[in-house]
Amino acid sequence: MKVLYFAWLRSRIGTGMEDVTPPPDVATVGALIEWLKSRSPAHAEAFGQPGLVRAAVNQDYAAPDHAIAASDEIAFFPPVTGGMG
Amino acid sequence: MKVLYFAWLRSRIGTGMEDVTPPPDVATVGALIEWLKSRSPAHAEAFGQPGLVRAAVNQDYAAPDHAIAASDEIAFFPPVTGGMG
Amino acid sequence: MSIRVQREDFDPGAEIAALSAGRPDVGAVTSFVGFVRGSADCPAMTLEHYPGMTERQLAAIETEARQRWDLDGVVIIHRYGRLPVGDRIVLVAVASRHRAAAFSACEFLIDWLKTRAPFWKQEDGPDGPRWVEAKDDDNSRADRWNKTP
Amino acid sequence: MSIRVQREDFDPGAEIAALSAGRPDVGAVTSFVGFVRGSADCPAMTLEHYPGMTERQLAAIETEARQRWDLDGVVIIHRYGRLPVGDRIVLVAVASRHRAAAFSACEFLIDWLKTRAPFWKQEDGPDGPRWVEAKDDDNSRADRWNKTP
Repeated sequence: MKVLYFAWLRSRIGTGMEDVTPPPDVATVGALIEWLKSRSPAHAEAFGQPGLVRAAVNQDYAAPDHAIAASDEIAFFPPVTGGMG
Repeated sequence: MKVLYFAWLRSRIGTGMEDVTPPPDVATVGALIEWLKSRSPAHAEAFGQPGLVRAAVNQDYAAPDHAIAASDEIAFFPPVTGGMG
Repeated sequence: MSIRVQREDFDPGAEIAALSAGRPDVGAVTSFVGFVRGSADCPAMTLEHYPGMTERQLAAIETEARQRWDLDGVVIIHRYGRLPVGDRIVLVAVASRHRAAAFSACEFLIDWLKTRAPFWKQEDGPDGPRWVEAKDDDNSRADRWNKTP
Repeated sequence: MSIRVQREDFDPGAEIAALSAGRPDVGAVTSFVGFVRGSADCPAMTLEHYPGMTERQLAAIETEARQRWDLDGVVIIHRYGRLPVGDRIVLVAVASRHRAAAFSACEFLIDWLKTRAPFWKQEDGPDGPRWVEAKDDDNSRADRWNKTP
């Protein structure tokens, strides 16, 4: 499973991408977050405030109860701050 | 008194500008219209439908009861149709 | 000069660039460009205007926009004369710190310009040129700005 | 192609011209250009984005705009990378027969783009670069479009 991090999530975790193989019972975005938090203190800190993290599954926004599969591209990032004016 | 005509008022009256000297009791835009109508059948026809004619005194929009003086520039024209889109 | 009434064409990109050049406080430039729209029997139109009053009314409209919104720059260019289908007619461009003011002011200016600026349009047609009548829709769009929110 | 995500600068005038070129039905082109705004201690910013998702979200937003309004053309260009103060960041330009649709669609697109397109802004500051947080105002502007009128 390909997991991407952007903006300060990337800075805190220390990488923009990792390939992970969570156990089969990790079947939703929310469960994946909980599992990722157990991987390192940096992960735990990055995901420490759930309200500040957004998720996308296969490049579409996804809620915590969104189902995930081994072939998915899953991304975590802060609320967007693009554009100007 | 300088009187200007634009768009189809100009076409119908046959000139874009005329210098006129109405009698002193012609003291408002509305009275000037009535007096101009008496000058020729073309004037009478051009001012035949008062709802279709707008007026400006010294380049600002003016209502029929607006006062006029000999030194004024008074213009008559249809509702504007500029721009696009 | 921010208000121009001219026969010549204009360059929207240059006008937009000029509004923000050397202005680090400008975050947004909105613009409107109006074009001569074609139909089967109208290859061109002619715009007549009232020289002097046009500039005066545009200046008054611009002043009102600057009073209503916090703007960093305004450009209004309106052409007159004979204009073939596809030609640019009018540009309104507004610079501001924030996009909300820039959008509102731009729309306000073009709505007022269409109902207050003394231009009259004559379309070429199969029976020769004919004067175009004012559209109620334009007046109701301009009237929006008079309502208290 | 009407959606571009790129490091390079763009030419608003050329994009506006392309939207109406050879299109006699286009009466109005509205556009929005966003610039990097300066402050005393921030000479530049860096925009990070999510390649792939950005294009996908912009395409979805464009499709929605075309469903809501009768549009003749849409261009969305968004830059990423390091951008000094005064640089153009984003262009949204919309062509339509009539100005009302062109204005509404342009404003809709920029509002959604600011809340849905996956871009993140890092500002240079006296203590090094820092990530900028999302503004509630942007979300409330985008929410306008969800309300039934």
